[in-house]
Amino acid sequence: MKNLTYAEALREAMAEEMEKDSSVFIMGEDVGVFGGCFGVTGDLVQRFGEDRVRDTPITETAIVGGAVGAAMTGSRPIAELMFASFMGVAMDEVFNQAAKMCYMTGGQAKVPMVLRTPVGGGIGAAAQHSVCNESWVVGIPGLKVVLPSTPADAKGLLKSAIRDDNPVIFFEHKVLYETKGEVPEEDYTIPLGKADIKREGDDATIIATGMFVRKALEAADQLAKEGIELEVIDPRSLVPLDKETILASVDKTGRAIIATEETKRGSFASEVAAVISEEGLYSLEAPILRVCSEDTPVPFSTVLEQAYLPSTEDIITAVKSSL
Amino acid sequence: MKNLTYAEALREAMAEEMEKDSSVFIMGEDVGVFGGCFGVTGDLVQRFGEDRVRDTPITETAIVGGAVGAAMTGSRPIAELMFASFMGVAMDEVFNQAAKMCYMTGGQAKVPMVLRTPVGGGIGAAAQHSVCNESWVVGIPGLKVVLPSTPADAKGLLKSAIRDDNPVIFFEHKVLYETKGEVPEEDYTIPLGKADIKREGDDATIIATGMFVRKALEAADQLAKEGIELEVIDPRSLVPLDKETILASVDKTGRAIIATEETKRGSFASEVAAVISEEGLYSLEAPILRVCSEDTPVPFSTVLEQAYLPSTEDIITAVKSSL
Amino acid sequence: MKENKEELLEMLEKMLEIREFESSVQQYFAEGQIPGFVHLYLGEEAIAVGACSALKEDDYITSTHRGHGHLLAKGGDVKKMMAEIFGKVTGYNRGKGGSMHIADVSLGILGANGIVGAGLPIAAGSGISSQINGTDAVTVCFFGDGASNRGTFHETLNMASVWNLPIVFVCENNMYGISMPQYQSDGRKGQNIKDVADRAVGYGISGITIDGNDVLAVNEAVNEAVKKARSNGGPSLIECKTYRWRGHFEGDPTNYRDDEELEEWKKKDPIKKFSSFLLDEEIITEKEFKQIKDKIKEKVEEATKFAQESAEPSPDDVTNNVYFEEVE
Amino acid sequence: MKENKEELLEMLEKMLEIREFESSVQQYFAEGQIPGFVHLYLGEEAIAVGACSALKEDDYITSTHRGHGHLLAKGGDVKKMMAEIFGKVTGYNRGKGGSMHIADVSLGILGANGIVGAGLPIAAGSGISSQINGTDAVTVCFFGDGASNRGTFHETLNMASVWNLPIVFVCENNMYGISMPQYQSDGRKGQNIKDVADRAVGYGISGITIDGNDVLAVNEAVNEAVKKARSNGGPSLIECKTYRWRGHFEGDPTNYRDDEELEEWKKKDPIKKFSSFLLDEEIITEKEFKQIKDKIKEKVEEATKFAQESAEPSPDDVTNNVYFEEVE
Ligand SMILES: Cc1ncc(C[n+]2csc(CCOP(=O)(O)OP(=O)(O)O)c2C)c(N)n1
Ligand SMILES: Cc1ncc(C[n+]2csc(CCOP(=O)(O)OP(=O)(O)O)c2C)c(N)n1
Ligand SMILES: [Mg+2]
Ligand SMILES: [Mg+2]
Repeated sequence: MKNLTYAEALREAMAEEMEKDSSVFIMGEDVGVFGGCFGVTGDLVQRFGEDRVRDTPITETAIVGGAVGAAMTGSRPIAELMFASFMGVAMDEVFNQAAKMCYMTGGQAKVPMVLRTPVGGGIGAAAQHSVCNESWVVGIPGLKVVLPSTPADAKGLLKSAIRDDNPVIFFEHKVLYETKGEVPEEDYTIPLGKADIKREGDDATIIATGMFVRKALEAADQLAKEGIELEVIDPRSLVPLDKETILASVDKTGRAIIATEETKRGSFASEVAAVISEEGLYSLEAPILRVCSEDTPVPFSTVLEQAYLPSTEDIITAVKSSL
Repeated sequence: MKNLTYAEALREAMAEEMEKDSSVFIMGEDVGVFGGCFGVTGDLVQRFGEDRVRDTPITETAIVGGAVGAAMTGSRPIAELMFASFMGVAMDEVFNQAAKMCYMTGGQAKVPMVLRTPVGGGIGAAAQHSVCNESWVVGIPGLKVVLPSTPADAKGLLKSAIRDDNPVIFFEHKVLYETKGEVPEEDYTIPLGKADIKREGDDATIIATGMFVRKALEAADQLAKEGIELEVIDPRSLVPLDKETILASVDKTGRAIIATEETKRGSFASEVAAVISEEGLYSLEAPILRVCSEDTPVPFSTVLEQAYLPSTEDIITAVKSSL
Repeated sequence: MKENKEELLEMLEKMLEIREFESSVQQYFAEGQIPGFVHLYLGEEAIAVGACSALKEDDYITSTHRGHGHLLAKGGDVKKMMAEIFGKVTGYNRGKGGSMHIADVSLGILGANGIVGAGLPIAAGSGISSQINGTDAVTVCFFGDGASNRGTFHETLNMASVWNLPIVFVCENNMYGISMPQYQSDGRKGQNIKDVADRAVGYGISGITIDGNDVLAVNEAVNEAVKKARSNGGPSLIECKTYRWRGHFEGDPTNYRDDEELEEWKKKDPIKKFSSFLLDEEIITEKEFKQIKDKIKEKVEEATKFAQESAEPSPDDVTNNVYFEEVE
Repeated sequence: MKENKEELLEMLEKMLEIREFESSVQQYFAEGQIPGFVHLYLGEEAIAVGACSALKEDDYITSTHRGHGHLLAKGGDVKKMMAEIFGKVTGYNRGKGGSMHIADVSLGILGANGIVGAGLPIAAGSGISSQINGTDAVTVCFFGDGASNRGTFHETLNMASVWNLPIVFVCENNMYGISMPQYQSDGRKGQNIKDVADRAVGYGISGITIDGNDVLAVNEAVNEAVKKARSNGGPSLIECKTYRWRGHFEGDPTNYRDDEELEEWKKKDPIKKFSSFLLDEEIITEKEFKQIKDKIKEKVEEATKFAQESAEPSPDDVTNNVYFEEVE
């Protein structure tokens, strides 16, 4: 094991795949000499050259559409969107091109591309740079959607995403970039579609993603002191979703709380709630609760942003109300 | 009362508001002499001139962004996107500009714009012209979202939308355009945020939108013959959502089935399920079921498209399985 | 330029094939045998054929909603195309795509596209692949005058220029985007310039405007641009002036244009122009010409029959192909 | 051109105000008093001031992520701006927007914007409003060289041209979009043309390139374009060459450019240039100059103090203003 940051783990995943497969390349804004807005691509341009680590103009539509075309013709692009908040600029390319190409062509076209992009608030970046828009892509058939919460998951999932023959939206959380964790020395991948039980417990199930896995684990630590044992499930890949693991846990605990940073209405959290209420209703002993951000744009002031974001305390309150 | 098609009712709403308020104008592709791709704007250009019924180039980004700017500066634009499937092209303008402008500016900016656009399959228009993407906007704080199912609702809701001081995404269903219904003679509006109980019943609640209100009513007719009485609720405005009406009905019937044309995962139907499972769980006597389209892009062939779309029969099956 | 008879005849055949194909689609659509939307290429045949005749099999094209012509010109199979348009399981896309989404990835046909202007970034992508994978494949990117007003046009031409991508941008200026004139001095217009090719200046690439109804002119211009692209000379923009004979889609009342305008353009029929040339120059005889036409007619009839007689997809197929599966 | 002393002094004051304001923001950001991202306008003051001095109060501007200068030049209140940047409830946006979203709609300031290129379509909208509501308001739309590669640039200039909208597009070419050079003959570049103004050709509008560090040149050019727009002459594009003195955002290591380049540009300091002119021409005295500087310094210090001492928003405010409410 080695100790890496989430950002370093992501960089390692890209470097290893680029070394193995010459058709893998990176493109995005300031991914070259600048090293990426959050430093994720770092020195890759020095290692792999400007042809394979391509600085683009400010041109998200062409970046994502270009990745689709490159993926259809024998390359494996890793496109970076500097912020997930900018996905609207390239949404047609995500939705009508990347996601549908295989289906529309009756299975002819293969679109092995990864779209890496950071979500999340907590750094005062305000309304247009802080969104968690997982729900936009979770509902789009043809995409896979990933959001890792630890360096080890980040690396293993990104390698799987790069090797996958389908378009993968790979969300990263800004605040996690500098967090550290143990990462295996050897070559490994983590399959898309397999949830990870980050902590076992019998009293209630928390399904949490990204930053909120950390907050859920904090909540679990605190509740453990009161004798309440949370089971914390990190789906890791939102699509495909590991329903089995989630439903089995809810069946065991009888309680489901979904904690994500998204605004609540129309969220991935809503989807998980819908799945449980459809396929696991008889397991439930209490309402399914969503602990999510307020249904507002992300405010700038630190005070407001903290009021906007759910806290560990909010998770604890939700758990207690459901017991 | 007069008998109008859904398209005619929409046109009347626009004409009446344009007559009353000179700051209301229309822009979109082929909304002028062509009369709109589905004939909704019809003869409005002859009545109001090219300045107020503006044919645009193929330029969705500028249409929606232009509507935002016009709305911020004293106009009341009605922008038409020829198909809701094209919303990805203008998604940044919907998401980062229209929806957030009021909040980001601390309440200074008012954005009274309507974005009219048709959703839905059933006409063989295939993957890039048939989507129901309500879920994209339902989750965006700052937007209101409407989807009428009858000519009378269409007219009354569109008039409210035009008068509203906030951005309203006004979905229309293509297949409904030519359907007829009774529309009041006098000036009237229907408030956004008020569901309509389209049929009362005690045995199960169907929450249905757009085309699926018709299918739910068909299902109700058929089930009535077997003595099963459905309550059919049409939210009409998806945001704000009339939770009270929905929860009261579910409390009465103990059963909730949500029928929409969207692909199931991450849909508005999921959101309704989440709301019920959070706020109405103890009313439930059976799992919440979503009757939605298959989680695939919309296929072209008629056979496949029919397999993709849920049918009246699917609603009946769902109801029966929940009884 | 294509010089030898064989090549010239091939071009003529392709043009006739497109003409015949589209006329059949027109007919069967009117009869209700074809669902959805169809956008016909009648009157514009010289562009697809002139351009694709400059390409090798492993070159790429991206196409549009008005794509039948491009696909046939790049070598698309008439039967599989017709079957797809009829929504049959034997179609290129197993009936899942239809007219607006036909593709043959193995022939470098990266698909018709229902989103105006969406083919441009995809063309950037195949251009990038040529660089990443070190091949000499060139991409011809077809798009309309209307599409040239979309942001994708701008972003793609810019990207292609700064990265020197091997792409030939072929703008089919058929004077309208649905009801919107590309240019007119007074009144509604899609853009305030007469020639779309003027936009090339903004990207530092070459841009020319040619007669899109002259297959030899198109072929010559595209040929040169392809050569340049293949030898690392970067992208070019070629605007081909033409006219669509039919409405925007079948069913369009065309209340936005004059019949006279159409009649004027029909006089410039690209097939008549080319066949007259071939006959005048005695490269072919009237008899040969008739033989070719008959052969093509038969070919398209067979394709139609094939489409009509093919099976519908099975309803169970609806959930296949959402994700890619390697087929052995 | 501005001729009388009063107007010239106003411009000088505004430039100094921006310089002082930005220097303070730089300092307080470094000290950790300001959260989030800030993008400073240091070195580019002549553009905002030259352009906004050509406007009336009811004219509109749209701005960018690097917006402080534009807003101040259009008359934005120093206190409310600083308070907003500090995230205080007394700020323009009640602390909800921050540096990237400051607006004063009552002054026609349609907002800074965090999305590069997003201001352009909004400017089209205010241009449309002038036509719909029959006012003579003109919109100045500021954007960067990097933004000119986005689709919004293309779609907006095209729309503005075909509808003859009263807009002046002011491109601030400060040579970089973050780390990407706008142009260089070899290597990475945002675009393959030296002058962004060349793009005007593609829309059939006039485009000129001027010295963006010369406030009088900017004012003259924008003035003329505003006059034209106001008298129904349609939009223009004015490219102003300049340079940002600081990194892209505070904290940027600027590993993509040379110190010498910065030093060269610092010699072209727009304020030094303008003040030297005013001193040389004896329009102002050294003493007056110093008085102005002192006054501005005090003004900004007061604003900072106001910002620092203002209250934080209440956490309960988080859910307000999602929808518009008329305030009596
Ligand atoms: C993004 C987008 N906007 C609008 C449409 C609707 N639409 C389909 S074809 C068309 C006109 C296209 O004009 P042009 O590019 O000139 O091609 P042509 O039809 O003339 O061949 C329009 C507006 C679309 N499919 N996609
Ligand atoms: C659509 C979009 N893409 C990328 C970014 C990230 N970003 C912020 S500023 C910037 C550079 C802008 O360059 P330019 O337009 O030249 O303005 P400058 O910063 O030089 O003033 C980038 C890439 C963004 N905010 N929005
Ligand atoms: Mg056209
Ligand atoms: Mg710049």
